[in-house]
Amino acid sequence: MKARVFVMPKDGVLDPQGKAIAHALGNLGFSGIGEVRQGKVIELELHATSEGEARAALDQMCQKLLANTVIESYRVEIVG
Amino acid sequence: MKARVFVMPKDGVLDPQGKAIAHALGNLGFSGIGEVRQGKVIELELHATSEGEARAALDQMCQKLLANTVIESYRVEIVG
Amino acid sequence: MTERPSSSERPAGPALAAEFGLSAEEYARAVAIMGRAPNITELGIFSVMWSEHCSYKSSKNWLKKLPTTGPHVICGPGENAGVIDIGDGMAAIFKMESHNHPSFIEPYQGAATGVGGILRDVFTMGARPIANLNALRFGSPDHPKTRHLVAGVVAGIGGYGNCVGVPTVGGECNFHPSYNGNILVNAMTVGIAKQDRIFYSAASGPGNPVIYVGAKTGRDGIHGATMASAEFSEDAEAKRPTVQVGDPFTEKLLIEACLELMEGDTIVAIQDMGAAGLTSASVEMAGKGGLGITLDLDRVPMREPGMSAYEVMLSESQERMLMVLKPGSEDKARAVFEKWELDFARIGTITDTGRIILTMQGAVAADMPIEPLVTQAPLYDRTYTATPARAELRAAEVEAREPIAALKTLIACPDLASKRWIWEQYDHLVMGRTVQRPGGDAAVVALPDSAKALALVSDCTPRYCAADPERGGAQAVAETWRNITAVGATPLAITDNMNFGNPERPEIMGQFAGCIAGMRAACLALDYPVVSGNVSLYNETNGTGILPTPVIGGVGILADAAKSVGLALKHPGDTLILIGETKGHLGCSLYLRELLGREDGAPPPVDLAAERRNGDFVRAEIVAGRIAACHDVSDGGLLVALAEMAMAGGIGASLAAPAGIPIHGFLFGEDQARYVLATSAPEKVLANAAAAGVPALVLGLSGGDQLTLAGCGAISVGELTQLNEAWLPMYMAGQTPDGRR
Amino acid sequence: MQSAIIVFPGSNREQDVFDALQRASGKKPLKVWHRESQLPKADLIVIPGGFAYGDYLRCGAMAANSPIMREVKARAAAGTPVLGICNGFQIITEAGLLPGALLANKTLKFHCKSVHLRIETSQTIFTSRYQAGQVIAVPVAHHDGNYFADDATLDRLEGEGRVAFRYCAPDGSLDDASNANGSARAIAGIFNETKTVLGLMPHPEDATHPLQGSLDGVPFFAGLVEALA
Ligand SMILES: Nc1ncnc2c1ncn2[C@@H]1O[C@H](COP(=O)(O)OP(=O)(O)O)[C@@H](O)[C@H]1O
Ligand SMILES: [Mg+2]
Repeated sequence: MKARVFVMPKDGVLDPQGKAIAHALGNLGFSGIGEVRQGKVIELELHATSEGEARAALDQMCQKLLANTVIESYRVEIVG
Repeated sequence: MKARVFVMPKDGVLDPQGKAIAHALGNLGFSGIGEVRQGKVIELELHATSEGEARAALDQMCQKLLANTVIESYRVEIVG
Repeated sequence: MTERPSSSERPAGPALAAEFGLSAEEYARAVAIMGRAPNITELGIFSVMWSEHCSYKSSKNWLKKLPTTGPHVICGPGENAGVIDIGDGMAAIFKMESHNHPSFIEPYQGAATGVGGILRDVFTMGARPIANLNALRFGSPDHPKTRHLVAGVVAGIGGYGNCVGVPTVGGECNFHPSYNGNILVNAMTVGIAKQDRIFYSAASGPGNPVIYVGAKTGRDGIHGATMASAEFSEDAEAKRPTVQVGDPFTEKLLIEACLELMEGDTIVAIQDMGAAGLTSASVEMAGKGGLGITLDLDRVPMREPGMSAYEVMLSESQERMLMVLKPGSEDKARAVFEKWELDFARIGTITDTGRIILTMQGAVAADMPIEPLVTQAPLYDRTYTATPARAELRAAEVEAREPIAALKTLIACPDLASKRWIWEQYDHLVMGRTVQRPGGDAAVVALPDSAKALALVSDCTPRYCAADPERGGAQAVAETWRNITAVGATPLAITDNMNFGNPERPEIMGQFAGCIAGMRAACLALDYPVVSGNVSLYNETNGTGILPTPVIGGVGILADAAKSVGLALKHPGDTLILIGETKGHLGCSLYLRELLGREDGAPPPVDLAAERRNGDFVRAEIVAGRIAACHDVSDGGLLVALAEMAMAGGIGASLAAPAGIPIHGFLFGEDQARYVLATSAPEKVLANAAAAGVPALVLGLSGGDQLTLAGCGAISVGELTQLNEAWLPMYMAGQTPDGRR
Repeated sequence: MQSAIIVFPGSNREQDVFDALQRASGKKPLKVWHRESQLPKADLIVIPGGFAYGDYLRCGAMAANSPIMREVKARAAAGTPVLGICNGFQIITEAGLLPGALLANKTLKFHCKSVHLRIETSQTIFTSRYQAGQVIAVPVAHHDGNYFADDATLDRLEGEGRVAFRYCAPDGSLDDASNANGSARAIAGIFNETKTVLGLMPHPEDATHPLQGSLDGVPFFAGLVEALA
């Protein structure tokens, strides 16, 4: 099974990368750019017999390793 | 308009982070993990009158700044 | 997305050979050696082994002229890195290498993998790397690509060096339009080893296992070695291979694993897989031992499925090494690499056949004789025309500008502006032994468990080399010698990185030949041999060559690390003494270029006898403890040198006006073999100078918070510092110092 | 004092702190490879600087999940002092021994330089040889040293006297320019509740020898040796 995990900075947590991107886009002449946030996406193949099983495992992976819930939130997507 | 840009290492390009994550997940006892690739996701608000206009602008942004097309590929998603 | 030509399906032949960079004559020679047309894998092997990068076919005849021996040389050019004796049974092992083309295409990864590659050349010989340096040359700051390239290259060097935990202690960074389409990224690594624990690359013992360790092989950088040997054209973008990505974490593990294994007695020979990867590693190891080798390519750890023999042999995946082990030591070695979680695979055997035989999926993928592959590599005596001599420029022919205003311009110009923005991105302190940090003349790194230290520097003045290659070559060597002397160390040996344009053009070969002649003279006069180096040719874009840039990396030694001095003025009231003769030579000076927009005239002559006499005197005074601060006089001349000493120490100085020569020549001339000393014992220093026949002139005293020039006004050290520090950060932030974009 | 330095794949300042501890205590610290199942008895556990696991994914995240960290946490809970320097701070924070997180520097760049730190308390085993309010000069070398915690946590840290060091100007005042990585409230190092665990980004170990240009880290290690002798 293939899955995607999105890890984003939580609201209220500073996102210097996002800010830098917004700034750089402005400098490049792109106007009308609002808030920019940068996060991570992790694509992985995993062995699971059902989507439910996969989701449970992915949730565990996020809690233990992939996200730091002090500063980040995560979302899991099963691709197929 | 809100959009999401996904930037991933191109196929065939070494992804040391993905490799390390796969390894760490294995050490944590998650079995059956196949290939892992890590990329970036950039969420942004932009001003555009149509989806087409937004896509054209985002494509420019990716080419110029958000992706390093020598080693990365990108994909754009309009969220709404 | 796969534009890669599926070369495995292409018929090998003259057309493909040409595409691989072999000339018709070279292809014919390959066919003669094989006695048949080589297949694609064999052709690939010929093409990389005979590329400029691996064969040195245009430069070899010239490199032979460099002095490579001396009482402390343990191993000169020919191995992965040079080795010198630093006493107490210890050796310093070092080399410099270019990653110019890859860094232009992908600055972060290009520079990062450059650092990784040179580290491997050093630890493959058994040395623990203790310092990195980097010599960078970018195009004009106004060129649209420059900012992006600086940002990427610096981040890449830092990203790799910081992670592996080797301090990046020095380097240089210049800007010139000749590098607009072809930047230079030269990286140097210095390591130390016990003299009885040095490892070489010549295989021995037919039957011994050939072991692959490190990272897996992917389709990275196939034909990188031939890319480094071809001129850039605008369509380079389309041709580029999969860019190599560095993995400094794996490199760190590889360093630790290799050094751990090297403590035991298991390795016969070891060699990194650098440019041309498994091909050059296996051919060179077997070739140097006069032996043969068989490799079972199915056993090579691969990152991607479906790789052909051609791809496996030409891959430039990073962080890989090839070893020949003693019989029966495989298990011991495997345990070490497994501890460090690295791939370890026996992929072949050393044989006595003199042939390299590759098998894959049960078939022979290549079978070729090694000896002719190495000894019959093409060698060119390329025609050259000497660079025409330029007229000397007398100071009286050069417009005099108001000195303080001129100083303000110079101190803030791209070449002289502080490079703090760069070196603060490099961990220059890890390992805890950095005694003189970046920003001075030479870096000083203390040796573990010893009072000694090494002094390290890289230098070159390309505008001198372009104007007069012979003087420029000598000057580059002399300046590194002087920088090492200025911290109180004794210069021992150099490595070099010869960056030039297209050698098929006679004027470029003329530059090469001239620089070699100058380097040779300086090395001989200063007892300062070349122990390793690298050549990078075809640094051209659309027919425009770079300035000839023979970068010199120098290594010296201090018996007592605590005796080293820096350039920072230490206390008020010290006497400032200029050592060396000043004629006011303004030809090719930065004053001429930055204030008057001219780059004409001959560069300053290099009097090697004076160089040696003055340097030996300065070093002796430093070691005797009489010198509080010392700085050599180079780019920008005397007033810039004094300003740099004042800024570093946060202490001003007041200087008397000179007599006898035009003041702009005195203050901004770039005469060689000069130093400024700060001392509280001026009588003794002056007496010793007189006794040694060394010209010495009292300039004035340190103190206050201004740099004051009798009759010409003053400037505060704070203002100088502000000007000197502002340029690079402002530039990188996309601004000009007056706030405009 | 016997100290143990935990070495992860990618640690790179273990020798720096080894040397500093040896100079201060006269005793060689133990280096413990992260896969050793037994953590030897020690008066002080040190997690050194570096790039454990390449700092891939998130600085310190993979090392924090390493089995030996369970043992370190157990020792810390039982009162054994733990010191995390730089990458070590990131690791013990990821492991939950300290609150908050370390984000990328506000410049988004690695920086290596000397900084000034203000000692916020002298009432701990790590800072007893300093005076509160004293300013010391030590190096930093990191890319992700921007300390973050929510306001409630920051208030609690301050209320409980758990801020160890702040980045400051040479005169001890706080300003944006001195807080180069952008840390919340200029925090450079924090303690756990019992002040037996310290995490800090700067490198006092690289200011303990005359050739290193500053000796301001000497009291740090001397104080530890005195407290844990
Ligand atoms: N300009 C030079 N001066 C002296 N020695 C050189 C020079 N260029 C290359 N060499 C030597 O030739 C050998 C091959 O160099 P190179 O191909 O760069 O080595 P590697 O493949 O190990 O990186 C090395 O021993 C190197 O020191
Ligand atoms: Mg090599």
